[in-house]
Amino acid sequence: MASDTSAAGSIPDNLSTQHIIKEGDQVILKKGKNIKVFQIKKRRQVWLEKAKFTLDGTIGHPYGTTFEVKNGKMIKVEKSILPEKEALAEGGKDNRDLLDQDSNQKLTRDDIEKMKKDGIKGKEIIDQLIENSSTFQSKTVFAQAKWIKKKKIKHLLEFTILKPSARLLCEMHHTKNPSRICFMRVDSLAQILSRGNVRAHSTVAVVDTCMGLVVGAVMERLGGFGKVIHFHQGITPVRPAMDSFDFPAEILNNLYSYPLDRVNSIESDQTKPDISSGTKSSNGAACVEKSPGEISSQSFTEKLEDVSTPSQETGEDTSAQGDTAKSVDMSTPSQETTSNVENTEDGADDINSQEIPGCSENMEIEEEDKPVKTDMEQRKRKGIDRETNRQLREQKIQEARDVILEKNIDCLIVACKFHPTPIVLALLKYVAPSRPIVVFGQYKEPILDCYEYLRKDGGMVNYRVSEAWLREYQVMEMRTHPVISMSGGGGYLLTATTVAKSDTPK
Amino acid sequence: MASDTSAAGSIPDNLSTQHIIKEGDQVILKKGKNIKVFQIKKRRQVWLEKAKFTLDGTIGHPYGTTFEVKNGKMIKVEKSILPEKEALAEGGKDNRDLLDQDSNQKLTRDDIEKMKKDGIKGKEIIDQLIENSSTFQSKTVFAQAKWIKKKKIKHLLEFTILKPSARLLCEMHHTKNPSRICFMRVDSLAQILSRGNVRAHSTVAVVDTCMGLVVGAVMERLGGFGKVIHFHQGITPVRPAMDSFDFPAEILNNLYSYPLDRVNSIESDQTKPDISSGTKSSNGAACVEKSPGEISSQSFTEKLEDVSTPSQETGEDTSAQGDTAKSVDMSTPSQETTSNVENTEDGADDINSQEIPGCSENMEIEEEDKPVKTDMEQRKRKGIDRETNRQLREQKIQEARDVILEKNIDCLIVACKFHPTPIVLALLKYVAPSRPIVVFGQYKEPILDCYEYLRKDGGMVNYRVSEAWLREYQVMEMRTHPVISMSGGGGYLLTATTVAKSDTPK
Amino acid sequence: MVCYQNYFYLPSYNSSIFHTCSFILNSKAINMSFARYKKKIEEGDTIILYLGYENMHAVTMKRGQTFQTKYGAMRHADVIGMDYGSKVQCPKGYLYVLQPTPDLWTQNLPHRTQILYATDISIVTMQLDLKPGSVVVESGTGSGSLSHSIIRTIAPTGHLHTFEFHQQRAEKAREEFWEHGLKEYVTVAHRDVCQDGFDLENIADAVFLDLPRPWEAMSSAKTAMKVTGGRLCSFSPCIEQVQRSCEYLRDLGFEEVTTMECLLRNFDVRTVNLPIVDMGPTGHPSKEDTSQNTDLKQEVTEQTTSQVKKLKSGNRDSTSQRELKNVPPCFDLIGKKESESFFFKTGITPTNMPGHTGFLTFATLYPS
Amino acid sequence: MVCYQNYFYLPSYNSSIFHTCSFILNSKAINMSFARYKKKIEEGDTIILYLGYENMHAVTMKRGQTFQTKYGAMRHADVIGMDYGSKVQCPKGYLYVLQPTPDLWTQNLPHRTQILYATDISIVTMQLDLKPGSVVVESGTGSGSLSHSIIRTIAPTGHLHTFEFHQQRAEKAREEFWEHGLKEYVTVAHRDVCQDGFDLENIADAVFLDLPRPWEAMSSAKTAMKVTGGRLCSFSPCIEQVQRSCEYLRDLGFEEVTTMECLLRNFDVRTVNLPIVDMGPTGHPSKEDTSQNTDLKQEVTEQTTSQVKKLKSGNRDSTSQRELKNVPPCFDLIGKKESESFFFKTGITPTNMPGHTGFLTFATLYPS
Repeated sequence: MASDTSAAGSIPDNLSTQHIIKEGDQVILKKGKNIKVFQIKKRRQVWLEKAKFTLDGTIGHPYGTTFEVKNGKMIKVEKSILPEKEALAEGGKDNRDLLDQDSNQKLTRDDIEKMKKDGIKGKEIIDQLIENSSTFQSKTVFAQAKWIKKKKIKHLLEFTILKPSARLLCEMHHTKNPSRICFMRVDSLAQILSRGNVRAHSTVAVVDTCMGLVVGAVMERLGGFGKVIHFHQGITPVRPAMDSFDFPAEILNNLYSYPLDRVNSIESDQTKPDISSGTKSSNGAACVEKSPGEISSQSFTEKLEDVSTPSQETGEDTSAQGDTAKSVDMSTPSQETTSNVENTEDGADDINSQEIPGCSENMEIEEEDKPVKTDMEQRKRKGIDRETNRQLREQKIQEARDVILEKNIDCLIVACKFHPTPIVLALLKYVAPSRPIVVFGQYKEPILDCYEYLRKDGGMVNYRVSEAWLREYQVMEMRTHPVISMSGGGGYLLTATTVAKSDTPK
Repeated sequence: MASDTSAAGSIPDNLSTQHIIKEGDQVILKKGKNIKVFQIKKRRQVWLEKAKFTLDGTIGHPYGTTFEVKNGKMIKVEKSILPEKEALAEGGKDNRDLLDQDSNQKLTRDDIEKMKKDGIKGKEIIDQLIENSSTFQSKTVFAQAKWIKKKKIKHLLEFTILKPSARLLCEMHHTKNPSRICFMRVDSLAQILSRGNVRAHSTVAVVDTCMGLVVGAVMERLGGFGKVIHFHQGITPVRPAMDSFDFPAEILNNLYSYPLDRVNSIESDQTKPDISSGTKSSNGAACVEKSPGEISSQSFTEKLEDVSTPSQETGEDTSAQGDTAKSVDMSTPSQETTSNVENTEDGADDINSQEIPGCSENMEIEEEDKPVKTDMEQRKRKGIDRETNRQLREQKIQEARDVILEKNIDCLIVACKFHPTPIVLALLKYVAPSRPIVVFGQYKEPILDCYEYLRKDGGMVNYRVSEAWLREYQVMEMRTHPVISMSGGGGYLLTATTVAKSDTPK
Repeated sequence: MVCYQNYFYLPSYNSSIFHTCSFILNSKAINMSFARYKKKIEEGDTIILYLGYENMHAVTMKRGQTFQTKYGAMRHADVIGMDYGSKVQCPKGYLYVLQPTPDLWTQNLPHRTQILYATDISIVTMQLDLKPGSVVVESGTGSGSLSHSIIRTIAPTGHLHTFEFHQQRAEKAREEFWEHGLKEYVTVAHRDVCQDGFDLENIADAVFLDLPRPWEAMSSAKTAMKVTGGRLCSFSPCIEQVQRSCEYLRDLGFEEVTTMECLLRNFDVRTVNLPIVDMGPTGHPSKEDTSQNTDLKQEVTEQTTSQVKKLKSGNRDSTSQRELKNVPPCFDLIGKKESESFFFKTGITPTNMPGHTGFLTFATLYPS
Repeated sequence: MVCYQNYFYLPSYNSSIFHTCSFILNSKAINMSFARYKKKIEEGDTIILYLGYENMHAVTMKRGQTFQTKYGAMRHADVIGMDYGSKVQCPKGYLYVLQPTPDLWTQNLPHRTQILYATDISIVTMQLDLKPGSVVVESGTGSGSLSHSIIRTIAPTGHLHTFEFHQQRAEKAREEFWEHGLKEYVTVAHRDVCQDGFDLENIADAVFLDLPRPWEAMSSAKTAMKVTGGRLCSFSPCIEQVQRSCEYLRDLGFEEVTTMECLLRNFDVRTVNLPIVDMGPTGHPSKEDTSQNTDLKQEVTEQTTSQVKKLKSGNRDSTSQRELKNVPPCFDLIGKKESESFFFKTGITPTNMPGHTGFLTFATLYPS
């Protein structure tokens, strides 16, 4: 067949280098809903799903390959064509004769652990489990399938290696540490990008305290065309989620950073000395005093500055949001807290981080030896002294400032843990007319407040305040239904379109 | 088979008198989602779905019978066993060859109207429509079925006559005038009753400005056992929705009424003269001044008092809620209102009331000649002078007061257009310990406020603030999916359980 | 497998298995804590110990017994005689003793099967038009979660006929109804209604089906319904059951066949302290600023630099006092803004909530 | 019926039907208002007239033409040369001229079929991992709603191959892409892919199917996908299509087959004035009142009697001034309570909203 455009790719771009797993790559290990980023590093042990193994075996294989852990190594899995279809034993009719007992399974937990240590494959373990189950044969066919699926998830250590993407990274962080990304669900991120009309050749301003996830997603959509200005908290931007995207240098070159605490002085000309750190930490201290939940992220930033050890994935962080929210509402602590919701959240987070004990360890590994790609990394090289660092930073800030002062920003995205209203009001004037702005928030009230102030401020049309509702379905023969557990909320969005403010009519 | 209990009804209670449609009954006419209450009155014309007809033909038939309008009369429809299955013509494969045209139907609107006036049955009209459609044969089978269904709904004047119930009346009011029942969706009413543990032998206090719908639903659940105290606005209770239930006198005897403007003086002993009307109307006036949307309901009450013509079903009322909500938020009226949501509501209401032009007329008919059942009706009899009326009312109020002062209310339900917090705080002390309270509201914020004050006040446990989400499905072969249009909100609920407040431990 | 087709009506059972049962029942006093509200806790009452939100226990009172809570031991004897709703001091905290309602029971009952929860129960009760006097047929009984609510609503003049194909469960349910003082409102049968039908004719106002193959019971359900008609509900977790059920119901002449789902989202009411970012000192604004509303921005940021130190020592009251003077002049209706924080109340939505319980299919049988 | 299997690539078509087409196209200037942001409106640009929320029109600028709005006539010539985002005064009101985005186009495009709306489009774009450089295959083109968004995201280095079995629609879509300056990013084919396949091999990163029988195109879709794998999405309004699609996808070796639905609930932000009821004068409280918090009640009600008359004349400002003094002493964070009203901001949920658009089924093809 014919194709007349250059980009249509009629050349079957077979396994070009970018599709092959290489040492140094940031990769995603995916097992069902469990997603985790690692850097490929030879002979380095990683911990995941209670197993310890190296990733060496994945090198040279294409992305999208599935591996099984065997004897601490990653072995490629040869897939059968029908992975979901199982040969099921003849099942019972219903469960009327099943009696509740604890001893339906003859294999003990120790037996299973021993098999795993002996390097027995997951498939064989499951066969053993079936053989040793006294109730399996009398289960219905569907119950059998469900049972096998459950056991597979539990005992089969199979991981698919994928290239990081906005979708996968958002899902990962939303599962593992939602409070760090303001509980931004993947459909909210999708809407931010679409309603913000993020596309190549745009200049996008992003206020992001979501670990740089939104910055990364925007850069993915720009594909190296256009500019991103990251308005960040603190002296230097911290965006581990963006780092996981593994962007090449040519894409990173489009990224500018501007500190939030210098927004009010964008218009003033002088290149100030870096006194803002003083302001910043007093602000931080006030934060800490009033909301203990902020401590972790604050101390995290400071740690980065002083110790240069970005071990940001500590378990305590996951409950930060919960603590913030709880701060005031403790009037009757003993008997009644109605804290179920928040507690559930925290509980879930804790379980997650406990289940994967290698979490912080691995992230550390991953960060430490990353090739010199991000400006954050560059600063860490020991040879560069602090003053050079500061000057370099200042120069970059001035570059960002020049872009901002063109007042031709194509899209403003605010997705941060701060109250959005003052931020939006401060940055709006740098956005060109007839452009979208998008404000994301975990709570509804600040979004309503922002809407009210923008309406008063004028200069925009086509406002919309919305909340999305995302539902997944299990689609299986005779078992099709919405998934039993769903997310209660993915955040709130305000979008609007700028117009020329003082334009003379006609 | 055997049954050992008296109530198990092994006597097949065939068509006992209560199952037969009689003159004077309040009945529901149901055509799909269109539900309307009428009183059966011989030779009285009713207007519905653009048709004018008498209900005489329904008398003597059992409830649940379906009738078709023919020549202005109700004729019983003999149902086929398979009402939903249609013999469909051979259909086309898909719509690739259909061109968009206006002239696919050869019959004009006038032709159809003429056929209807000539008394031609709906079934025949639809056959004519099929014959005169140039595209019907090339539609797919499913498109044909959909088309026929649409035409049936439009042209077949078939109504099923049903006994009023809380479910049907709530659905009716929620469709026709949701603002009058605080946008209470049927699932919210269901939850109010369940979470309030409303059951026989209970004493239930209901603050209801929802036309008495909640009072009626509670009385249905008490079934004549127990007591209901209706805390109402104004001097006398107005509850047309409750009147539609057509309760027999023995059930109405359990209903007590107490004016909200005397709640603060429940504990004080004296039987005051009825000066509260002064206070009330000044309160009313303030309301009117501040929110134009309140005018209609206020004037409605006054009309009742002065003119005794309860024509409360006027079209204008349906937009009352919308107006209230819009009152302040008009800063930039010309270009931007974001009023789509509210406008849609109003629009929908308007369409509804326009579609059924007989709406107010019929309700008037219905109210005017109702047999002497409710105290409201009794007062209207011309022979009774105002002073007797007042004394009678006062005596009833004192009876209600006696019930309240027992401080043994089993359930408090607040479902009204007022801010719930002061009301709940004022009435809580009359509720026995270990009893549920239920606060319903159209808006979330007052419910949160009420929760906060109750938490401060103490004396309760097991709080829950919730919102429900109701979704209907279309289940048809190859066309199963959630219904395309859904309700965006059914209201918010706060529930809690009272405990003994100053109980000495152990 | 053999299916027991016998009926075991409570007053007349005498098979050996029920001797055991009777023995258990006799060892406990029959109480009325479920049937009506009462003031005081009596021996034999099943009560709800409320320790906290979703931290409750259903306990049947028996002198001499002790219940262990996270606040320490609670002797039944100490509680018997107390008013319902009382606060009970335990060694390490306090709890409340509540009278059970069907809702509380549903939250605390021993699970023998998947159960229907409160939201679905409320919809079923409403959509089946249940009220005192209704005669209801239910299958299966399961753990009795819905049954308790049905009985609550149809008592004292209605009756529930409930069917369960699992013998243990039928017996256990019967025992519970007895213990809860509900025996006169309910008949429990151990029976496979799909195979053997309900064997009831023209007595039911409403039928509820929670079966894996509900269509197998629908014809018999129709027979059980009153000649004056009635309502039917079928609860199914998956859409395939719904599809087939709707088809069967229509074929059987049921009308108004509708399927719905209801999910409850709980809000955790919290005060949130959202930090207001420090955007630094204002420089000399170089150009015209067309925005009319820079008041707010300036207000916020200027306060920041001057008041940071005060804030550290200030307690809530002095802060909010000062706040009243410095508040932006606009008529603000959401929360409270201080120099560095926006305080507001919000209803936090749960990270995870039940996304599906089941589809509820309702249908009306009109008199033929 | 005959299905045209020819491809009509824009640069090379020469059948008679496309002469008409070319004629139309040539009569209009080709503009870039869709491809990139620009400052000024030029002749030939398609622009969005914004009259109010959900009251917009897409109009292609042509000197000499006039567009009628509810605010009166607007001459195109007056608008050409203006900046995008400008306010335009019409005889009876004003409007804004906006540059189109795919989102705005979706809201204002001429419907030739059911279309995908913004929320689903955003999910599809994200879940298919689209970005500049992606090669996408789409069927059917329909009204081009999704197509515009796909092109927006994959430009300037990607390409969309879109297929439509309805000839008129294929031509119209092609014409629109041309007019919108997007021709280099898209190839429109009139073709029944269910019958004849895509005839593409190993070029696509992503495939989107919106077909009544999507499974008929799935095998060919797999062939079209790159050997390095990719993502597929199938949009289906009903569950039966989803059930069959999932089965086919799994049989074809697709993995991570997931189905989801996303609904957007818009909030109408309003200030609500909820009346506070008058509960009458307080009598002599007879007994001990154990509540610690009667302040509020008394405050509210006592204000009522004394201040009713003042309120009638008081405007907002004087009211809120007084309010600051009489406000209950507690630290209130929701709205503002006056003697007779509780004012607060709320997001009103719509009475009716879209309850279903379609199910989105996604699947991954991993390299084999």
